[in-house]
Amino acid sequence: MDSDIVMVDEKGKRADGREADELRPMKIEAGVLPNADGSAYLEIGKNKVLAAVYGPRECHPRHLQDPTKAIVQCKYNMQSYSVGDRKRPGPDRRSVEISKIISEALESVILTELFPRASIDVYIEIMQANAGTRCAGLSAASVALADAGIPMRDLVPSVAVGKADGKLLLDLNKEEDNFGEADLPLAIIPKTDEVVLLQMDGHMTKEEFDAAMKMGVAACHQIYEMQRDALRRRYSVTEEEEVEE
Amino acid sequence: MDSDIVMVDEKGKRADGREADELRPMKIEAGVLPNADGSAYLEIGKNKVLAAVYGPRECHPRHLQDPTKAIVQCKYNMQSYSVGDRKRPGPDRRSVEISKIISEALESVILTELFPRASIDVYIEIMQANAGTRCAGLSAASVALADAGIPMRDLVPSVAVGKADGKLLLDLNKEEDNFGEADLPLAIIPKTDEVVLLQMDGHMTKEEFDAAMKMGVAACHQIYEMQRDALRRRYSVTEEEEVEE
Amino acid sequence: MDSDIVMVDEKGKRADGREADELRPMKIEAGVLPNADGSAYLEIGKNKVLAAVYGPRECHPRHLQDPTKAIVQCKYNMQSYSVGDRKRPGPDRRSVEISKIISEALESVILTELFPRASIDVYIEIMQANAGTRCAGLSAASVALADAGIPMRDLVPSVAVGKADGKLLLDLNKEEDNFGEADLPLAIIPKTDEVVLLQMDGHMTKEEFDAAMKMGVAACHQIYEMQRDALRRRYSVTEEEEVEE
Amino acid sequence: MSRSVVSEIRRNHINELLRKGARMDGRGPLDIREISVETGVIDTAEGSARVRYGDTEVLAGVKMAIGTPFPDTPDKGVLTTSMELIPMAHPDFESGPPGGDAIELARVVDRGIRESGMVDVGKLCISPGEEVWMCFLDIYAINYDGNLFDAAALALVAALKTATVPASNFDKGEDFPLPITCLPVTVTVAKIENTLIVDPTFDEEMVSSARLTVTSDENGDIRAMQKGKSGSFTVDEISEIVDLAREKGEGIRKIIG
Amino acid sequence: MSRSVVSEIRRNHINELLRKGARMDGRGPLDIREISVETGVIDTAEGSARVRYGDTEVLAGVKMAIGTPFPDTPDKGVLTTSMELIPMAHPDFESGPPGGDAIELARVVDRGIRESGMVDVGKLCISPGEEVWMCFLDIYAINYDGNLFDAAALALVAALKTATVPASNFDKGEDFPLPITCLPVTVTVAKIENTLIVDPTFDEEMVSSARLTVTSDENGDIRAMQKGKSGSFTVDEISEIVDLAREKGEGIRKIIG
Amino acid sequence: MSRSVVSEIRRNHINELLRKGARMDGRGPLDIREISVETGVIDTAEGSARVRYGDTEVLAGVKMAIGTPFPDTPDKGVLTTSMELIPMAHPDFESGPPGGDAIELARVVDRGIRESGMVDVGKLCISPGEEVWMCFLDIYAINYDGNLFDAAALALVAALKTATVPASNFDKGEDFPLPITCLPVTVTVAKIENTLIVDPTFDEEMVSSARLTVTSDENGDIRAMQKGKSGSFTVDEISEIVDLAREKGEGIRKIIG
Repeated sequence: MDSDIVMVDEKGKRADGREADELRPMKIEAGVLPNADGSAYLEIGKNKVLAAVYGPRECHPRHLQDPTKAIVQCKYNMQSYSVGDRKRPGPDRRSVEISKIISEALESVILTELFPRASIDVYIEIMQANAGTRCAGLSAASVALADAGIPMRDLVPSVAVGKADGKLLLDLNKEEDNFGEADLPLAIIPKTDEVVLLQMDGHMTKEEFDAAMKMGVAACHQIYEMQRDALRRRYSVTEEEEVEE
Repeated sequence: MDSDIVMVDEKGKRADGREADELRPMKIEAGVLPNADGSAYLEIGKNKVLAAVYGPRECHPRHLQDPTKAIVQCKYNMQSYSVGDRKRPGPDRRSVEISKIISEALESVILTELFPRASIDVYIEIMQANAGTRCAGLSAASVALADAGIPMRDLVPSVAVGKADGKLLLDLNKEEDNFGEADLPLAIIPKTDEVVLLQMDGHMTKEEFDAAMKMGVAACHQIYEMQRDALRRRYSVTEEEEVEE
Repeated sequence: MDSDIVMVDEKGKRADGREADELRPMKIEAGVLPNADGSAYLEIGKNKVLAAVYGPRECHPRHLQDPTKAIVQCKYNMQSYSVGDRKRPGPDRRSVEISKIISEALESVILTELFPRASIDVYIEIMQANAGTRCAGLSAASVALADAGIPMRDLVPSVAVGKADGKLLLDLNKEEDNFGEADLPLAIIPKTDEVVLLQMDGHMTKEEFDAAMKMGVAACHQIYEMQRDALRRRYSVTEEEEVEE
Repeated sequence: MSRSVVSEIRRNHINELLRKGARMDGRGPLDIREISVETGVIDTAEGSARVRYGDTEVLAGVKMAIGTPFPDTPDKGVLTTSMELIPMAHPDFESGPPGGDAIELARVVDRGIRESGMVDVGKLCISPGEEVWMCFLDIYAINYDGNLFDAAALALVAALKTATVPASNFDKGEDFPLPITCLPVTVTVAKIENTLIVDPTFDEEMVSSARLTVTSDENGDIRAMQKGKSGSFTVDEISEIVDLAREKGEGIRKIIG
Repeated sequence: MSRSVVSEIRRNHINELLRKGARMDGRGPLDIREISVETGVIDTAEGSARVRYGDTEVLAGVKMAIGTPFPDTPDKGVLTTSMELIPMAHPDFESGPPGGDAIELARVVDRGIRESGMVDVGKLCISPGEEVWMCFLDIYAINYDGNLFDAAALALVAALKTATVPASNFDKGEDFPLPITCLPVTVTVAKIENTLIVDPTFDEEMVSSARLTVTSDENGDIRAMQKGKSGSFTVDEISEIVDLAREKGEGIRKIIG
Repeated sequence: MSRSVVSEIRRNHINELLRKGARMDGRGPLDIREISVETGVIDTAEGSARVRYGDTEVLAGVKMAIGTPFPDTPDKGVLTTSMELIPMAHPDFESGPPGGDAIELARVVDRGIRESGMVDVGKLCISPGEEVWMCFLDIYAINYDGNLFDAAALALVAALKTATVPASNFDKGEDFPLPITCLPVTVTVAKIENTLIVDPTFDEEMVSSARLTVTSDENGDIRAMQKGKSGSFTVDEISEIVDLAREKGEGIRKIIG
């Protein structure tokens, strides 16, 4: 809000050199953890995120079991050193909320009815945070679910659209976010463009909102390609390994 | 204890105009909450109290079940804004003790042996507090139990007798309580005058104590009438409603 | 580490008059608590310790049950007034660790396979602490187990060997411990000299370590005699009582 | 909010009615239940309100005290929002610290207040870096029959709007009204099969696949949103919901305006 | 104190004996078990006592430190009482934070001390509003065979009576005895069928329908009371119990006097 | 680390192999798995390292802030070590506060660092009694396949060795490297039947009867030890393990040296 801070220069470039609708550099690797049934490592900008999936397995505690379908339990956790001031270990209100909305978003694509009474447990660890960790975590988690062989309707790419300096900017980094005027994280099912996660805070007109949704959906499709690449690489590596044996 | 504070004037009147043995203005309404099996709202002086009853229902957690009778579980809770300095949400040692003695007092009149293994859950919420909330809560709770149709031997009216300025005063308000020398909350079964709740702290001679008990028992009978009126009103209203349909 | 503090004088005597390899005065009494299945009271120097055993009994919580053997659950607890600055009641990280290693040491001698699914619960209360409470607690606990009639391969005497002023000193008291350079608590099975508890912190050369182990094992045998005396006294008293009846 | 299951018969009934544009309680899909707002109900609070949306009832209270500001906002008062789903309000609610549902509710309501700048926290500074007003915004669900988001948000907005800063109690001059800049209003829309309905009841929430909560201001601008449940919305549906929320919000604002 | 059940046979036996005025351990209804009091048992505490009522055994310790007073009593020391029902003391006691029974015990014992003014907290002020003595009064049940109220109260009174304020440890002048004004004594009476008994054992507590705990002072005045359990007393029974408590209290006071 | 049970067949296989001096993964009894150490992996930490012992993977990060020293060490910085066994790392690990295993791990790793004097805490004093550097040493198990003790200790040592004190962020002059005096290395030996093996895998831990963890310094002196599990060691075995730990430790020290 401080007018001395310029988020976008006269040529439309952001401080880190990106265009308004450009994602930060991104990297996804599937199958990085030996113990988990599925896993993924994701970097976007300075965010570093691990996701692991265990399940379908026995639901614990039992009273949460659903006789008609599997439940999806996501735990989003920020590691203590992932942020500027050390974060006290353990869940806080923010991480409880994020875990809940990520669980709901993932449940929307998992064929949970195939596994009555089971639990599908998704763990997201934020090793290094730089704005956009819930979207990064969700994008990684859906790759980890695919890596675990959990039957899904589709992957779930996720990204946030921000507003700073009165302009819509894709995928804010921390510096931009600190001076941003609005933030709109979303996640979609790419095959149908259905929205499965959506939050907003800040200040947007209806017109800005509609434009932001458009920008976000388009970027999700880009992330979707990277998610699929990661799984293809994982799959081909596995094949090679199997051939070698 | 400060001698400048006068609790009772030369004519025997208290600062709020009451006689020594006079209750604060009181109002009880039964059946105020749609979801609960029974409920009551009670005001006495500046106290505002809600009581709700759920049950008899399955006892949870199970290890508390009694195969010979229902258990009575009361939770007394002060809402955060009900007192001068904001109260942190959640149970503290005081509310744990009060919940326990109210549960015991209510259990004395409920025909618990009719509902083996069940739980009768009583919730008391103090919306606004001005001395005497435990008695107000218990008086409200027994009306809520009756409203829920729980079989009982009798209602349980409750009030505190205090001592201030060396005099016994019924139903102290907060200002009196702050300078009081003793407080004696009690509750009775009016049909038999049995005492089912009794506490005391402060300083009383045996003679004062005996007189205080007498004053308290008499006042309980007054409250009993108001409890019964509330239930009569509730019942007649319901009848009218049923006739209208 | 302060060179003005002299731990051992020119004649090899310690400030409290002990030789380097001398235990503090020690006293053990078995069967001191009526309710527990077995119990013991132990004093060593200024330490005062109670140990009680309940079991074998039903294991609670159930998910800890082992179908092949009893589990041994020890809770070591420092009472709030047992130390210089009041200790907050309840378990802290230190007591959790100590409870764990004492449980393991006791499990090594108990014939747990005789009691599948059961729990053997050992409670150690430190009433007064003056360095060496974990060893005192373990020594007392094994007497309490024997008093409870739990089948065991042997008792488990325990003591710590310290290093202060560059010298190995048996069974440090608090003053010595405050200026000590190393501490090595251990516990053995006297019949075979097997080591079942061992910790060390500080700084020791390999030679010092080997010598310290030797000193500790020898002292454990002394404690073993006192443990057996306590049980003999307990047994003979009981016999006398029975004769008297 | 999770343990209850609506019977298959009731579910079918709700669905069939909605296909004809009707609801169990006689409302049309886009109708809001009767709203009642009472303010100043708690003498011990600096501001308070009791709000009913049909059988859903919520109590909100504002308490204020003096405290130290956060280091990164040394000249601003502090807002802290909590929501309790007390077991009195519904057979499914249990005693204990707030669970996921209560935390989400508190955070969504809080964002609506905070992001709209409703409370001018800059005017709640007493001495920069040292003393500011701390505002504790506590909400209790008293009876739950769906749509706690909107009832809680409205109760809190009404409590804040009528709150007084108790400066004289703390020897900080005269009491003054809590400085308010605008009135954000929250509207929740649920999706049942392919129908959007406003202000869902408990049974409707159970049957619905997704929910979208939108907070808008006097200008019709959006201040906060939260999608919930494991169903999805199309982008068009979302745009439609936002318009609905802005329109319905204007009506609700008049009640407390 | 809640899980245990006394067998029907034992219950009948207790009842039958009492109808003849007798008790399992040979006492008459109004007899107290042998009481033993040892003080100064914990060197690390400022005051301590180990008290036995028959097989019931309790340990109390007083620790003191310097802290800030409560704002509303700036010139008074602070008393904080806790009670732990450690699992060592009884097969029904479990590890974990204090439950309802332990909290009630601590609060009732605390009220007896506090309301009698036993500790002259006005003399525990070092610097008004800044530094006062904090007294932590911690009680541990070591073996539980009924009537923890009286044993805990007596242990704490004995520990306080023999406590020393450790002023020299904190560079606040010389140590001095904790200032004591009186000796409140607590007596508990239980009701089994229609008989009142003093100092109930565990089995008697299980069989009894109600309990009344009364704390009285040297003048025979009442300082605190607490009725417990789901049974009732008549007004006459209560008056009788109060007289009993005052009379029995005098005898107990002599033990620690 | 407690719920898992290794099948009887696997147990027998491990035992039989070991009697022939072999292990499931081809190692000899005294061989350590391939170790990899990456430092500086977390930009937001003052120091960090990711360490793998075969499939066991651990992440350690150091965060620093200014705080007040403990009263008894007014001129020394403060070290606080925590270890989290996050459920990502193993199917047996559960969410929630650290249990006994995690607490023991953190305390043993902490003692190795603390007792060796690795971090010169005397150089972390800013103003005696008032301001010192607080070092939060946080370790996360990422994938657990046995021997977390050694992996966690090595990750933390590597993170500390490469850590920078962020003085400039706090206006306390220029950043400087965390003052390090030595490199303690931790080696764990497990006992299966009567064979000692170094660096046990998860399956080997399950089958083993006892474990001894030894931290030694550059001079081959012992700085910390911890025996674990309900089996026993002879005095001779312990002496042998200490020698092994000193020897293996030297090799590991070279990796991070």
